[in-house]
Amino acid sequence: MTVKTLTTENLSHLAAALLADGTEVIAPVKDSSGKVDYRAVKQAAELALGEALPRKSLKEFFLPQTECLFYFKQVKNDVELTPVPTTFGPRIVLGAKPCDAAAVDILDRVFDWDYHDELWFGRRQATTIVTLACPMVDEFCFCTAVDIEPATRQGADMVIVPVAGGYHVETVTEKGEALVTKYAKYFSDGGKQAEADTFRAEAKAKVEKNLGINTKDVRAWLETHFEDGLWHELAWRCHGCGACAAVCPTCHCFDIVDESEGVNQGTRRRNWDTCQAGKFTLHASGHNPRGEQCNRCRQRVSHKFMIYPERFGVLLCTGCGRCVRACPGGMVLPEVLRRVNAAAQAAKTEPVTEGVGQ
Amino acid sequence: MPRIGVFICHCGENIARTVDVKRVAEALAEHPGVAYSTDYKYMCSDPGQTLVKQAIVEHKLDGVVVAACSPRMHEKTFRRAASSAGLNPYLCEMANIREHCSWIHEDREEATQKAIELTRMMVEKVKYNAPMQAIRIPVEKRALVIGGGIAGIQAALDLADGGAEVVLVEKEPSIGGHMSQLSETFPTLDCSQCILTPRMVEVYQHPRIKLLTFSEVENVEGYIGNFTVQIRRKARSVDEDLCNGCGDCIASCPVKKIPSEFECGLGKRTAIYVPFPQAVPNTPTLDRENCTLFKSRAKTGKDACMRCQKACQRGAINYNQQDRIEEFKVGAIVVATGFQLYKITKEQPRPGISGYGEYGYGTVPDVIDGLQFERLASASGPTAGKILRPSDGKEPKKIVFLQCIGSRDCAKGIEYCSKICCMYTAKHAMLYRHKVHGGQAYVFYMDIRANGKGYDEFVRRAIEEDGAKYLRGRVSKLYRDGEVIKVHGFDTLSSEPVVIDADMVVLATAMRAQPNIEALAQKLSVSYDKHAFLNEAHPKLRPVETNTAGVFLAGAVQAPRDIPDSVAMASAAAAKVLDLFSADELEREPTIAKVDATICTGCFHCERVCPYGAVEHKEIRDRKGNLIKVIADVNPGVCQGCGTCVATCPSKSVELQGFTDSQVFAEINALMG
Amino acid sequence: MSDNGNKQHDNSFEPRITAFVCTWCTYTGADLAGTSRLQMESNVRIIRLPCTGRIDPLFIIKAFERGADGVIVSGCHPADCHYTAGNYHARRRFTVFRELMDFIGIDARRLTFSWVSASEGTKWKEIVDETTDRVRALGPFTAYHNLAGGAEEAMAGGVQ
Amino acid sequence: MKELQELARKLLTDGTVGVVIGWEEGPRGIRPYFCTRPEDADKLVFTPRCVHNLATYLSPRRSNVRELGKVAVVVKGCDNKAVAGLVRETQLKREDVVVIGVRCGGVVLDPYGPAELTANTVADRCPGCDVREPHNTDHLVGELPPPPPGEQRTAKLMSELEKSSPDQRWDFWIEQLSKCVRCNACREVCPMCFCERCLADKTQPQWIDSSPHPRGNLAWHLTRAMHQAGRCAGCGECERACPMDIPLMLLNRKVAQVVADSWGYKSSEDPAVAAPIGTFNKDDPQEFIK
Repeated sequence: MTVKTLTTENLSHLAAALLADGTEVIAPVKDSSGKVDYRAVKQAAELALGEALPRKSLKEFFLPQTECLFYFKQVKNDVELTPVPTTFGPRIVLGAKPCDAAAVDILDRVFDWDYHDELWFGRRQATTIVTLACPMVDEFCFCTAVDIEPATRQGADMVIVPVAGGYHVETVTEKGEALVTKYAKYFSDGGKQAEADTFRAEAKAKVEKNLGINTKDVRAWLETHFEDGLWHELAWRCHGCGACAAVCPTCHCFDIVDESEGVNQGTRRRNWDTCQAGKFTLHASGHNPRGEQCNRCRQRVSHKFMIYPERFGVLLCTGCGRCVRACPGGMVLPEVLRRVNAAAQAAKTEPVTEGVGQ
Repeated sequence: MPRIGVFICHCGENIARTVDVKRVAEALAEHPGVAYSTDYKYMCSDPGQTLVKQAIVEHKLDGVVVAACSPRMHEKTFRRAASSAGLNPYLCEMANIREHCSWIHEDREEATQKAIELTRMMVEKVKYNAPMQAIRIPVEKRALVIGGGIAGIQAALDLADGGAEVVLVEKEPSIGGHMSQLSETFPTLDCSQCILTPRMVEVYQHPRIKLLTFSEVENVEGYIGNFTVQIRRKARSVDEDLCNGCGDCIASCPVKKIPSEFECGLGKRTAIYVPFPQAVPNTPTLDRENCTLFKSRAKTGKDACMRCQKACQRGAINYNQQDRIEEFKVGAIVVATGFQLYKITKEQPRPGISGYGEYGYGTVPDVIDGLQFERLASASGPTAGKILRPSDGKEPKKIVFLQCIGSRDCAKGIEYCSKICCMYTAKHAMLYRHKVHGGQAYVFYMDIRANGKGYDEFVRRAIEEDGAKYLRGRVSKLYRDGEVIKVHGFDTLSSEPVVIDADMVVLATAMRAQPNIEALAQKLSVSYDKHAFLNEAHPKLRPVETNTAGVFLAGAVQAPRDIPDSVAMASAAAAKVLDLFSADELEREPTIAKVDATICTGCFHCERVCPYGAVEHKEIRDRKGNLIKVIADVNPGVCQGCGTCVATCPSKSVELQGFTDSQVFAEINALMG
Repeated sequence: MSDNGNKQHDNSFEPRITAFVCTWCTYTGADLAGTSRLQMESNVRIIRLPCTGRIDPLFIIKAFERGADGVIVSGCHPADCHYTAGNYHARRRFTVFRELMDFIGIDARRLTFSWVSASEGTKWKEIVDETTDRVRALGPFTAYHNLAGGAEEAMAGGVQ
Repeated sequence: MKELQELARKLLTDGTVGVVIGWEEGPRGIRPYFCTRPEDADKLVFTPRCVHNLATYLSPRRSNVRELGKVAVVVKGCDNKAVAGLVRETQLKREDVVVIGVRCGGVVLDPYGPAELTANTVADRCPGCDVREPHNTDHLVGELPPPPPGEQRTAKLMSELEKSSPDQRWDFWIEQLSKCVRCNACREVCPMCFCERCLADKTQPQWIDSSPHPRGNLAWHLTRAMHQAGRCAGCGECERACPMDIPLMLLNRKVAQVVADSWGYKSSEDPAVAAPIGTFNKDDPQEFIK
């Protein structure tokens, strides 16, 4: 790990230099209505670091909401396939939220599980992620409750922490090192470790107040409460839309479709999908194993806090709180976790476990 | 992989002249899913069809596209051919590369490219065609004939004699129509009443004809073989079952000066009346508008007069009779509602045009129309067959006939020829000469159209034997001058102006569609032309059918017709109906809508737009009988296949067979690539 | 992709126009134009449907997606519908759709709605020629055709 | 508020209904509340932050709500138009639901934002509201507050857009619709989107590309707007639900305007008023048809 300092001014120069060198620069950008999104910037001035949480997470830069897998064309009685390239030009993310970078790391596991996803890893390889330590967005942040810190190094190639006059810089990976080496002139030696540590500690303490749960107990409760009134209660309010999944940094389910582009030709595409949609598990036979919204509400919580950790050893949640902010029905995941945690704690003392729903 | 056969027709030179048919066949041979592609001189010919049939068998085709003329021309031909080769007929489609391509483009390159694309679109469509079976529906072997003129009478008699039950509806108190008003008929000069009356009586007495006079069609629902019609029996104020037609009521009626409709205003009638002595049925009708009792009721609320009721020994007069609706199930409908005459007054029953100001709008005394002349010439008419001027009862010594009043006159809004006027004017000239010896008839004409059997000879006779003077030209104005009517005309053959001092002028007025015929046409879903004559299905090949299956036309409802034409049409329509009734069930194209019960949510947008009321509610229950949902269901007998429900259904839970979403999508998809 | 529909012997732009017509009036009217040998522009491809009531706005959207530069929708005159009312329902549907298309920024001149009866072969020719001229002047509808660029995207190999 | 709570308690206690759907103060602002026990009735609130249109929970697809038995629903006048829509389209029998109307003086844009109702915070459907007091309800509660402040922003934006060139409109919409991720929140919160299988989910054929690229998104939003013609209650839930802040009500309002201008139809609280699509007048305007 190399420690450096980067002035606010030099961060801007660094971005300009990267752009000049033909590197794609992705950063939080503000639109005319004041909403922030991660977007490829054309010039350094567009950078809006340290502003609000971007509406969507970083995942779309590795798993685009729609992407072409190949192009097909039927010629007489044959089919011609044209694959898409799986290597990509250099790209850097400047000022990502640490939780969003952590999400990418979490997802690396599933994309290298039963199948090594060339498109995901092609983009991963080409991308250097620089995160900006987060002071907490609002009271719906709960990263610390799901084993992530507001300035985590997970998933980042380099972390920058706001300090007086600029940023304290820590490289995490070789990609981070390479960046510092190549653009050494913008970095000054030595960091402001103490100031950075204080920032981290304060942010962590703040987030910890939002939610405190034992994720292992939550998982244990989920394992024994496949049927529970809680799921029904959630389903009353839940509209079954996919807003939560769309903004979620870790929801990664996709649908593969063949899209016609004319006679006997088209593209096979991969599109974002969500387990909250009724049609997600609809079988061709007409049977739907998750036919009701209560099944789907359970699926989302279970996948994040039981199934994924069971398979990959990490939670499928970064505590960013986007689902809470996006939900049109007022669903609040930390509230659900708090209730499940309370029930799980109670179950430890009571021999018979009670459901938490009405 | 589908195995489609593509057959490109040269249509002799019709297509091949502008479309490189070989290239089209070659291009289609390369198209995915095409197993066989060829071209031939005349696909619709016997060898052409054999080619299609053989290819279906040899190449195991599961779809056929014939690129030739319009499917409206030969779709049935090729579907039949496909069927005889063992392929479901609905797996055959046509690409229209003649009417929509070779005939409308000159550039060979463009036309060829377009032909390739049109054919490719149909190949893509046919890949999604599904085998279908014709729909079989039972036939109600009873026919409704609307209109009791000569056409309706003929149709009713032919149908009844052929074994069908008939309901004959006439809006007037008696059947007979215009023909009963005529004196003699061209070209034989036999007496109209003499040939018509026996037929009227035959209708009345026929065991299989139910005659409903003073009645109108209120509503029509259903479809070929299964119409339900509601007939409004207008209140006659006379009980038809009790009345024996003695006429005592008529004699007792104090209101005697109502202009008679039957006599075209030249005679008078009473308030309770039969329109003419030979009326069928002979039951009187009370004209409530002119009846003292009803006028008193309207004014004071009290009944007055009541003489007819007192006079009737059968107690048949019922002043409180109401209109009532009777319902009949019928399998076919013959529309024979006839025509009306162009009026010589300023006001016309049909809007848009007015009468002739230069002829005085009917205000000049002794300027009458042809039908009035018929009444004057009729032995049973107001003058007992003597030709006398309405104004003073004198015998006219000079009489001028003007042809084409309203007809063939774009300025007055009717561009068509009324067909009968040349003939009846010649007849009038002839009758006049026979009745008024020494009288002189003049006829102003545009040209003589006498194209029937014995017709031209008839006109020649009027000129050569009966001395009618025919003047080619039009009359610019006429006016009353003392005793005479000054008629200013122009003889275009001698190029001289002509002025005639006439005693009487007869205007040969045009035949026009009945007022409000549109309302009936809409009830029957039959289209009509801009003159409101109802449209036949095909001007040459299906002249008595309409585009609504099971509805047929007879007589002047379709276009101006003379008696022989009307009778021929009536018999043709009857034959068509009898043909329809010859089987217990009939087959229909299976182009109908179908609901997917699994996805229908039951919002019933489809029900709201269906013009036929074909959408019904269906309950879906689980195995225990609990109601799950109520969804839409299409009655295949009622659905006519317009597909409006499909475009309206938000979730696309309903499909139109033969024009499914998949088929249309495939056609659109073929636009590219 | 393919330049089918373009007059290949000529380099100028030739629009592709899709016509959705009812079988009873306009299709028959177009047949009559053929029988009358009325020469007209060759840019129109007719898709035959039973009634304008069957014509779904989705057809028009899909036609634009598939490369149409203009669209014609045509059926029976009011009161002439073979099915009595299909055209009245279509008229309401397309009243909304046309305004919506305009609002979204699709030039309304790319859309022609007409009533052409079975006897109006001449009117059909006029509709075809006029629409072709109008759309030819507007140029190719690349703004729509390039919206997804799925195939091109794959061929060019650039994703994100 | 007390009146509402008392009424809910009574309906739950005497077994008239199994659930009262209203609003509660949640962990993050106001949210829908499903009150099933009389003792919870005090949680029910009505404030200017009660934005959500609860009629959407009456759709037959909400099986988990249906489990709770007969439903009483709290509606504002605008929400009540959606109830009428559901009855009109036979998705709901009026006698199967107890409608509790609340007199309303307008709501804010964001149920999670500030509670104060001002010209800046007022929801777009409120200014000029003609149903502050709902009609055809089973119960009507609350005092009638003063009319909402401010003016409709969408109307202004719409007329600005209409004044711009087609190309500018196109660019505007393509930029907006490019943001769409097809999460379907707009559809799922809409009370009138009750189809068992949405057309957008139909795959044979796939009229609407399911891919969230501009082509698929445009086809989807055009179709949705078309399907809202004469049906949209104007509640604006689609726009509020959109995580990408696409101004969807612009489309719905445009369609509503066409429907009103062409055939004089306005969305109504009366289920007996016939919807304009599915009916016609022989003399409907047709200037655009040659």
